[in-house]
Amino acid sequence: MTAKPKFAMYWAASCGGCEIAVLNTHEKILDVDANFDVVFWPVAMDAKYKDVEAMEDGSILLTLFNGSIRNDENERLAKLLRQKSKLLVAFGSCACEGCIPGLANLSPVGDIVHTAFNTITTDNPHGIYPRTSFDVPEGELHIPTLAKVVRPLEQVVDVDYFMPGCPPESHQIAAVIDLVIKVVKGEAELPPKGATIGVGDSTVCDECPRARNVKLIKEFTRIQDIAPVDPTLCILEQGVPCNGPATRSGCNARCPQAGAQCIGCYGPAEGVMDYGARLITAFASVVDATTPEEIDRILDGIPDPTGQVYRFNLAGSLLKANREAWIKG
Amino acid sequence: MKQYAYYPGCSLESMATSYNLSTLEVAQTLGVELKEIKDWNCCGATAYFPVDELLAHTLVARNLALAEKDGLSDFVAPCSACYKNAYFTNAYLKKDPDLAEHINYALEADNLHINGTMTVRHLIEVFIEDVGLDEIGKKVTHPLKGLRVAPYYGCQLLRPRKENQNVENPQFFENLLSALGAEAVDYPSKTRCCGGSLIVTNRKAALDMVHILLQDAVNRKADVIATTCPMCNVNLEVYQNQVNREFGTQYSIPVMYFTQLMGVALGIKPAKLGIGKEVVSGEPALAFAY
Amino acid sequence: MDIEMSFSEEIANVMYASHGNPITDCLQCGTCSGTCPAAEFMDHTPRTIIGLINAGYKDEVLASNTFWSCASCYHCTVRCPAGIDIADMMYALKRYSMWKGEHQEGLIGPVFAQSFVKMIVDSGRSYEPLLAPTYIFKNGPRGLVQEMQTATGLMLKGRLPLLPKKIKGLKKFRNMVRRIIPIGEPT
Amino acid sequence: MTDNNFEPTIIGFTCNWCSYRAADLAGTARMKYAPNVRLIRMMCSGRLDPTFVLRALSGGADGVMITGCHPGECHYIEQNYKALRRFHLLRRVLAGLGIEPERVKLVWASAAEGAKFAAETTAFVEEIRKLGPLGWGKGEEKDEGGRIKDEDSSFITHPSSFGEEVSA
Amino acid sequence: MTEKIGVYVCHCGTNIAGTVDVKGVAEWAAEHLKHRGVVIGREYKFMCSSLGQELVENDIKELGLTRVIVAACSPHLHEKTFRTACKNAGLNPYLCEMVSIREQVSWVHTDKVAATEKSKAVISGGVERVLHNEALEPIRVPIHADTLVVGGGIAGIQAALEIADAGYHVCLVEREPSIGGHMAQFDKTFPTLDCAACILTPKMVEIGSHPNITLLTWSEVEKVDGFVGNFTATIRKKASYVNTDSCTGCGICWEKCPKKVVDDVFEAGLGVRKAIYRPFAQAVPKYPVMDVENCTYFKNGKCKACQLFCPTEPNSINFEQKDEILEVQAGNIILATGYDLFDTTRIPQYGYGKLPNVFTSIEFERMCNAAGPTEGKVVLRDMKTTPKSVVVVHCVGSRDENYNKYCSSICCMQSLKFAHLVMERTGAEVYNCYIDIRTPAKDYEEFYKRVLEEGGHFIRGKVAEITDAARLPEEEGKLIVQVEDTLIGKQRRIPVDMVILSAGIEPRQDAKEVGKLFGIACGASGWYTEKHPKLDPVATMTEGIYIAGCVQGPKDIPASVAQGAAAAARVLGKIQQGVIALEPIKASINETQCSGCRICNGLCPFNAISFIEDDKVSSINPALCQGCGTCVAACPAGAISGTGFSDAQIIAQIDGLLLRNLEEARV
Ligand SMILES: Cc1cc2nc3c(=O)[nH]c(=O)nc-3n(C[C@H](O)[C@H](O)[C@H](O)COP(=O)(O)OP(=O)(O)OC[C@H]3O[C@@H](n4cnc5c(N)ncnc54)[C@H](O)[C@@H]3O)c2cc1C
Ligand SMILES: Cc1cc2nc3c(=O)[nH]c(=O)nc-3n(C[C@H](O)[C@H](O)[C@H](O)COP(=O)(O)OP(=O)(O)OC[C@H]3O[C@@H](n4cnc5c(N)ncnc54)[C@H](O)[C@@H]3O)c2cc1C
Ligand code: SF4
Ligand code: SF4
Ligand code: SF4
Ligand code: SF4
Ligand code: SF4
Ligand code: SF4
Ligand code: SF4
Ligand code: SF4
Repeated sequence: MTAKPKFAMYWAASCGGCEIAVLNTHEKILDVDANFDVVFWPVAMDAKYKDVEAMEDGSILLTLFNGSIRNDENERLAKLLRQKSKLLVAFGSCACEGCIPGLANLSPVGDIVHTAFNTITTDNPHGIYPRTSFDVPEGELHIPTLAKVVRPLEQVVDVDYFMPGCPPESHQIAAVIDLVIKVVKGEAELPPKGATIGVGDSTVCDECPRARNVKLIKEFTRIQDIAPVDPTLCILEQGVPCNGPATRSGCNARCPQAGAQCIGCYGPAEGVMDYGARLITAFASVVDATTPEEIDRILDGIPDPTGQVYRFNLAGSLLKANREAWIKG
Repeated sequence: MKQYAYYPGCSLESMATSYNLSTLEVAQTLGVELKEIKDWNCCGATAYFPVDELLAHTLVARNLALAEKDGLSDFVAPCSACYKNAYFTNAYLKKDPDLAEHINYALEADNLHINGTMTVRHLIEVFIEDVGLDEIGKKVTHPLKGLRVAPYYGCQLLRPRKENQNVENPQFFENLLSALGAEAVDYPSKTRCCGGSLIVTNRKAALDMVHILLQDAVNRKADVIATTCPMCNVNLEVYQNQVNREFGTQYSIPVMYFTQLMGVALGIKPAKLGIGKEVVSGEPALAFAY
Repeated sequence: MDIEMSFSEEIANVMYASHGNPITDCLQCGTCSGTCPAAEFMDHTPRTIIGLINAGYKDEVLASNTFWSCASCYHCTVRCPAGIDIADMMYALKRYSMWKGEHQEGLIGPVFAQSFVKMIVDSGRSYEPLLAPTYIFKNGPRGLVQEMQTATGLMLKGRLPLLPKKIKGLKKFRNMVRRIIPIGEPT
Repeated sequence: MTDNNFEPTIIGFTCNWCSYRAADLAGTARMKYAPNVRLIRMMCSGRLDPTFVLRALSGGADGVMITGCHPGECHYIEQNYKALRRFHLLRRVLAGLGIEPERVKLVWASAAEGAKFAAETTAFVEEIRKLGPLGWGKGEEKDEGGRIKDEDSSFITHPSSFGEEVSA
Repeated sequence: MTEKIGVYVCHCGTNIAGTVDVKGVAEWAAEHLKHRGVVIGREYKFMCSSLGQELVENDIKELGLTRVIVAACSPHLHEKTFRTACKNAGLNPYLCEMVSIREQVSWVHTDKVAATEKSKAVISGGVERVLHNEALEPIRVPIHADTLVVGGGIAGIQAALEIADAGYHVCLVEREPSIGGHMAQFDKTFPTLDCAACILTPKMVEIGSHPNITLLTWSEVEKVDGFVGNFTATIRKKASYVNTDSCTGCGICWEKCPKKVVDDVFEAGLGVRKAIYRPFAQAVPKYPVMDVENCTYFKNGKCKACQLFCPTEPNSINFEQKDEILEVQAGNIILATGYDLFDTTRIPQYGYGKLPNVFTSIEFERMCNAAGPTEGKVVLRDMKTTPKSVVVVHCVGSRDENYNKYCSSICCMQSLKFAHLVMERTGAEVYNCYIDIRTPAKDYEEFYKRVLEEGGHFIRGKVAEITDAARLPEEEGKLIVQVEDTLIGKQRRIPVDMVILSAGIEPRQDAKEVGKLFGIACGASGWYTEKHPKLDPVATMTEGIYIAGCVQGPKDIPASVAQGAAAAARVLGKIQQGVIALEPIKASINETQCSGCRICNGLCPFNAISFIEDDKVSSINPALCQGCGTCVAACPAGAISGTGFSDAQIIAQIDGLLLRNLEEARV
């Protein structure tokens, strides 16, 4: 019997939901164990960075990298795992496009540190801030230092595949694992490099069962402010900005099915360069007005347009960050 | 019950006391609560604008600001000239932040500030729009049956154009008169100017203008001319003598405030409406109401 | 750029800015003059005045009694097919001529306007008997007699108050006015 | 910050039927305007995808000028209204990203308004000059792998404004 | 495959070379854009000359160029020239792009360095864009030989006859019971004063009997599907309750009908008709229609006099008739739905509707018509008194910010005609109050002169008001017209017996909705927008839809006829071609990627986008798409792409303009 191919998974700047989603594949997780040799997965087993460093380049077949690049440790590991892996998958929204951690790009990193260590919610009477290096008798200690902006994996290293979702749906993860196992067995071929996997071809509306018509919106509002909500009619048509039309399908329209608007975690559709731009144009297209005043009145119904269109994508967008964060960092 | 910021204007304290009296009486009968603005100032009628436009707007704005300070939002003027001034200053303030800034700077010296929350209307509009003709009709106890009234709108009530108003052939005054049971005369000069602002500065022109108004009313066999403005009223009434002298005519047609006619129809005692203070007595025309 | 301002631009500038004041759009159609109830008493009709302004005849315009004869009835304004606020323009001309101190001899208008404003600035209210002396003699002796008769009649009917009124917060009121026009320092 | 030597780079989107022709007309009439604007011809202002604006801004442009036919005069009937709606929402999003919304300007110019086109262009260049450089182009230089270079991801160590540790 | 791009920079004499270092630019392109595929950078004195074009052609053949950039004047001038040159050399013309360095660089800038640098950027943008251009072929669609004409006024009549005479079939749809339009209401027509009926009736009769014309009166178009070459119109033929197969138009039914109705349409309210009626004697077709709103039988179930007296066998009155829905195929459509008269009650100071002897222009036309309600006599509202003095008011509702800003262009001449007719028929004094007299066509000024010679009075001044309030004894019982006579600077009051308001003309009240049916737009004043106001006044932005007559703007009969004929000529040209080549600048939807969100569905003004319910995807009809690109920019799923204006092309051009292509090699 030949040696099992090696598998790794790493958690950079993210919430950990992606790891849970992998475990949520239930018995599928046994297939991973059966088919792979898990060499590095800090959340599940003990391993040292130096063990990885010692591995031969390209010796890991598959690495699922979740989380975005927030600090130098994230970046170091990204580069290390790239070097050691044949297939590096940006796993989950954070790795693909920055996700919620990416919203930190709305503020300069100095402000973020300041908020964390010196506002009324923090008990820090002497105004003490952490240092990134500190001399102790044993030598110099380092803690990771923050980069000026959060970056998705692709902005740091070459990525083979992208698997969006916050987190990716377990059935999609299972499908991808199945596929890789088949490839290993020579029963299937890998998709072309750079592909987005574990997703549908279209956008969330494609999987959304709600009925839709030509849309003419005179008033944008929040879902809690409409009563009663029509459970069968497109949410956007009811005046609630739903990100479904611009968001990659694959989740089975979870949110709209559950009665809430899509907030966009699966990211842009194939070939789309900037997710926010697509939503701007989608929402603006259904605004039913021709005068600047009336247009403004209707748009006032979207109180935080930037957050609305970039909740999951800011770091991966064309502009990547707020100007202040970008220039000053 | 809604309160209105009542701006009587200078004339209602002097030449037009009967307008003030009848206004307050009628308002009370109709349940319209008029709250006089405290320590209001003269709005300048038409005489400010030739001197300084900004000052003119500021003086008007002071009254609006006082009303705002009282927590009121409906500004009511019985004088058409005051109404026109207040209406436009208010409108300009709302659409021109520059002007608002200038004016607020001046108002500050009087501890006042204006936010532009006011709606400005003429008294007759308030009666018609807020009380309603049906309601007024229901309260009429002494219909003015057979009384031929020339409804004189004058100019400042209508012009310059306020929103989409019909400025050439409005009908609301006629409708009010009908509700009172009177017969509204088709009065050709109802929106023609009476020359009020010229009576001091160009007497000859003003008398000519008054003459035409009287002539049209008499030709149309009106028993009385009804007005919505103290200036028009004084011009048409007090100067009849001078017109007669100038043009060799014999006009003697009573001129009454629309509120006086309303009062009579609502059964209010003539004396309470200031009837009797006219130079050309209205009593013969209103005889049936006594 | 030091291009001299044309007379029509000068006048447009003294008109309330938000109207746009397109006085150069005048078609010379005569609707304003055909409408004007005071036209007969003007030496130039309103249309002619606009024509003179646009042609730059400043002296003729300032010497004219037209704008002092305007009754501010706005009838011309609402009818003008070019959207010109002619009545407002008449006010602008009054202001302009008082500002330049140039107007026809013997007119009551300028004197009246000034004394009226003075009175209001002094008291906050207007009062007819106080105004009378400033202009009453301009109408000649016959006018004076007529005026006295009219006034007496009103007095008898209780329609002329004997004393002028003043507003209460006069000092602050005057401070407010001071922020707009010079009326002398507070004493 | 006003840099006197700062020459803004501006991308202009013009519609084939009106504003591009207005630009042509400005040329035929030899009107002069600032050379900082580089034009792209589209069939209609309705073609304007916000992506284009973001791409221009993130790629080194300091401002973007969008031009189309006057409301009611669109060659395709009403598509410029759609451009107007997008423009309004886009500006809101840009403001949220800390970018002065004035960096994106919408101008209606008919094919006859060469003078307007020239004047608006020059005025816009001056407005952008006042705002200063946007500063996005540089940050995106890529290394061979199409990634941001290391030196750009300047790591934070000790911002001078941070408090020093106080020994207990 | 590696692309080979040729860059050609034109001197345009000194037009470009005077401000731009042309040689430097060409060399720069060859060197610095080499890695982008530029294999040659040339400069030439006059690129558009035949030698310049040969340069391009030879390079294509000899160097095997696969893309071409010409940096010269505006593409609006010479894009076609260079694309044709490419085509001649065997290169798909859409692989050639022009960039403007004349109109947009050398002519508008003075700083040579800046102009040269900008030229480089512009060329770089062009190079990046052309790399993404696709080889395209024009779309060819066949043309259905039938034509639909909507509106049977003089413009529509003319258009229908021209096409029918050329041997092609026409379907003419008219809303009223008869064709003829406004012209049928007139008595005389300016400037020659021919009798309207004498010149119009023969044409109407020809329409009625032409073998190539299907006439559908009392009908309206409800829906239009399809596109140029292949429209399908859904037409509602309203029930007339008269069986036209048997009806002979004898007139007994309307003679016997007991119900009189004021005729507000044809007689402008001056005359009456019956509940079953034919609007006028020369009507085409000759059959009456029943007005169910007013018919006694439809109202209370009794009467049927018409049926009782109808002499035909079988009886021609059919109370059971229903509206018919017809479908008509057509390759082209001409809209000639005309105008409405300005509603003079909107100007209360002119007293129309209140002062009886104030008349509108159309009322006066009917009064002058020998077949009209007064049999051609000019009389006051009492229908008997002859006026002794008349004022004709010009520009009523026209040239006025408060109403219509435009000049209605016909009312000056029509007012002169009225002055003439009044004088001819009554000998009354006539005053024309005008702002300007506009007589800009052949023999029009001569007509003005004639009216002056006949003794017409002319007062230059827009009428301020009309009143019946007399001030002087001579004004008693008269209408007083108050106006400034601007030539003498005096306000005048002219007492007269009668006033005629020369009302302006307005777009049809439903013009906007009707326009929408056909996918065409109204301009600011409400008239339909032509493709080009001077050079293509009868075509519209929608291929295959033409406009003629007053729908396009105010005009008189000669101009309406000219446009009717012009529209017909355009249509005949199309029919002769048999097929039409459409620019391949089109949008299309990738069905797999489309989620059916329907965001794009409301965006296309040409109704090119439809939703396929079964597949839950949207789809674009390429023949209807005009290529504006709005939907491409709108699709949130990125499912719509455009040929000739793709995202890739524009993004690449942006990058190129910003010179982002210089640092790295990405070919
Ligand atoms: C008072 C007056 C006098 C004039 N005198 C003269 C003159 O002497 N000489 C001169 O040259 N010009 C004159 N004109 C101008 C002349 O009337 C127009 O130039 C001419 O009639 C325009 O013809 P048309 O076919 O464009 O429109 P119209 O005559 O208005 O015809 C349009 C037709 O379309 C029909 N229609 C409308 N909507 C629909 C629809 N949705 N579906 C189907 N059918 C529809 C209408 O019923 C009508 O039959 C005069 C105009 C006026 C107002
Ligand atoms: C100063 C001026 C400014 C104008 N501006 C405008 C404007 O801004 N907008 C507008 O709409 N209109 C304008 N016009 C009107 C416009 O010029 C005409 O409407 C238009 O040019 C008419 O075109 P045409 O083809 O009928 O005649 P023309 O332009 O005169 O063309 C006739 C052609 O026939 C040739 N020719 C003559 N006799 C013979 C022959 N026997 N054999 C062979 N060839 C012959 C001539 O050489 C000429 O090339 C303007 C006119 C003038 C005078
Ligand atoms: S609810 Fe949201 S996801 Fe569903 S159809 Fe509407 S926009 Fe699309
Ligand atoms: S009405 Fe208007 S356009 Fe006509 S003359 Fe007077 S100002 Fe000029
Ligand atoms: S506002 Fe003056 S100019 Fe105009 S009509 Fe009235 S009086 Fe005449
Ligand atoms: S459709 Fe309008 S905005 Fe678009 S190109 Fe045409 S004219 Fe310009
Ligand atoms: S049935 Fe109707 S149409 Fe026939 S005659 Fe009677 S009223 Fe006239
Ligand atoms: S044609 Fe004559 S009457 Fe008609 S709007 Fe034009 S100028 Fe006035
Ligand atoms: S906008 Fe795009 S995804 Fe939505 S229906 Fe249209 S083509 Fe399909
Ligand atoms: S590109 Fe324009 S014309 Fe074509 S389908 Fe889209 S919106 Fe319609």
